[in-house]
Amino acid sequence: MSHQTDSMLTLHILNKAPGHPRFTACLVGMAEGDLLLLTENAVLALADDNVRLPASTRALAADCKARGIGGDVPLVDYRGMVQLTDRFSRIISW
Amino acid sequence: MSHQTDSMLTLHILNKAPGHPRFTACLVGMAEGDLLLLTENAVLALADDNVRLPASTRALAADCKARGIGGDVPLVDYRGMVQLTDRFSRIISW
Amino acid sequence: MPPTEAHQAPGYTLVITGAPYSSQAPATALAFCQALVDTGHTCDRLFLYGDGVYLASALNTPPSDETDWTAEWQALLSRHRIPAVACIASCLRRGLLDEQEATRYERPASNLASGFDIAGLGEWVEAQSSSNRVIYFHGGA
Amino acid sequence: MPPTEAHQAPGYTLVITGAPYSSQAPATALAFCQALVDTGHTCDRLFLYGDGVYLASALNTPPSDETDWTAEWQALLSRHRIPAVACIASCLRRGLLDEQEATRYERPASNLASGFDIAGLGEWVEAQSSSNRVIYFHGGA
Amino acid sequence: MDDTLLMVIDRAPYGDWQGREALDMAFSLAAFDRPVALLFRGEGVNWLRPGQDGDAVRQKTVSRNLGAARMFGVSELYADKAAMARFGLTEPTPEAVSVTPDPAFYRLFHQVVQL
Amino acid sequence: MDDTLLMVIDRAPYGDWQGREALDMAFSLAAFDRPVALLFRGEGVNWLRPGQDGDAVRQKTVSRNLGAARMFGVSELYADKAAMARFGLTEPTPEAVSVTPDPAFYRLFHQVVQL
Repeated sequence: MSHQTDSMLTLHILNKAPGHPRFTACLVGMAEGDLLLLTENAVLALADDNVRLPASTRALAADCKARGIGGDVPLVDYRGMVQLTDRFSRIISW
Repeated sequence: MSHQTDSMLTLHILNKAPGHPRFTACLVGMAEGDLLLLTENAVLALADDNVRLPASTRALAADCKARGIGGDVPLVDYRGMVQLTDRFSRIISW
Repeated sequence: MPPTEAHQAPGYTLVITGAPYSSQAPATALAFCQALVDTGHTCDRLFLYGDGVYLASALNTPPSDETDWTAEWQALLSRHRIPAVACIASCLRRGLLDEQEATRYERPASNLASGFDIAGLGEWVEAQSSSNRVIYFHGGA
Repeated sequence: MPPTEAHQAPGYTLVITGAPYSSQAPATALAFCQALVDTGHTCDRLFLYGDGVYLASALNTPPSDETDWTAEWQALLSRHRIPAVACIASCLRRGLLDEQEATRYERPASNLASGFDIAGLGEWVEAQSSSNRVIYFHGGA
Repeated sequence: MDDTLLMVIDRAPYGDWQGREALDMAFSLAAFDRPVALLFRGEGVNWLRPGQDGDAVRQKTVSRNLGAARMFGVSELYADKAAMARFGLTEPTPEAVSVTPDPAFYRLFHQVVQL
Repeated sequence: MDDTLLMVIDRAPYGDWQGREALDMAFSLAAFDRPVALLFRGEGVNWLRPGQDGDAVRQKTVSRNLGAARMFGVSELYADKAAMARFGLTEPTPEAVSVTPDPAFYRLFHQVVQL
């Protein structure tokens, strides 16, 4: 794996439940090519009829497993999360 | 002043900002004759174009003053809040 | 506005579930409690639950130009002999210990402010029947 | 999945702003930090801010069948010699004191857990230039 | 309206401790033989989702606590019907009765408490 | 994109301490001569409302702190245009430049931090 970073692209780490105002603010703040990582209560968005997630969404496996959430986005473990933070030099925690 | 209580009517004390999920849940949970008391960040609803408040709304004066909020609902001070909690035997804090 | 006349006892139980400096709950409850006693009402007890137990820390040291909510509550509780109880389960998780719990769990210190006691949820259950009103002051988040 | 190769130092600064038992922030940060070191990365420092400072209380006493996040963090910090700093302004307001601050403010005890130091925001400012990544773990509310 | 206290849980599990601490309150009431009911509303309906495994985030699995609710004397469990549908929890759960949390529902209870 | 860190405040003042503590971070950066900007977004725009009086709730008036921002070296203040309109803050404030917090805006900054 190379260590090239996508200098303008942003990793958005979102841990808020879908009803939280910051959830929407995060989706609105995403640019094309950005990646969304759902953690903690944000993974409930995968089961929420009210939410439309961008194509480039990932979810933290442990948080999905705890909550019994399946869904059809790629899951990452904590090492995978480290890889993502390696790849993106711009990271916003919402 | 009499101490009669409106036994089925409810005083709803709401302290959440208008974007909080519980703000809407409170409005939906109100029956006719119930009274809404806005406290803390909930008084921002008085300045929020997105919010329609019921006619029977009061707001805590100190919280309005702190935030520079005017608005056209009757204000109550903390003694007025005590009076309201006297009058209603059913009280829900949201 | 004339002062509200008092009910006869039983009076009010106030429950605070929001922390100072993370929420306005202890501040709003303080002003409400002051208004209660100013109008001749009785505050039967203060009950701290969840993050509300942080109010009972003897170590809270806000800047000198900010309100010290713990000290303000201690003064009001003492002035009007209001019992204040912090829920033991909430306290243990959040690091609020009296001397007895500190000894029992072999912790290096205790930090419960004077005027507050640690007890179980039974105190809150008791309030359901013994107080005329139970009013909750939650965090805002 | 192969382990992520490590950058050369400088490494990561982790910032926790959510409290244990009110948020998942210390837990997620712990698992992330473990994954960092497992993949050969360096965690330059842990910085606790706002409600995050509650993690550093030596008095947190969760039930024996629940995870003790303070103890878990202490073990990880010690195992990998990671410095951990709690912001002094956040600490004072929230009743987290080391011996020096307890003496200075004439408080009856100190409660800062070993492995954590109290320092100013300068530590966080420093991280902006000395660490390659600064990752925030917030509360959920 | 009887003497029952309704405890409302509207926060999702695992992200914070509010739901657990609300449950502790409900169990305490029940332990003292006071009538108590639980309502899962909004994001709180995710307490009822099957297949939870709290070990994954090093917490206790909350649905297990819930299973014990009746044993502890919590007689009635309710779930917000619209929220259940929103979160894909369409099956009737064995634990909870689906309701609409409107004024008429709240008025069935002597007191309504949420943390 | 320069080296500037954007600190975002999206919580209303007085209800909690998050905005204050975000401001402290911004002032610290400025004290060390690091470039820093502030964005008030969503309910956070209420920080910019005229006529505040924190004494009423026994807190410091936050708008005063804000007035000192430039003096402390916080060079740029931005306000979410749509949120300003939503909360009736239509006048241009002397303190802040109205912007739309979209991806193009965030990309003007080296780092974006919110508490």
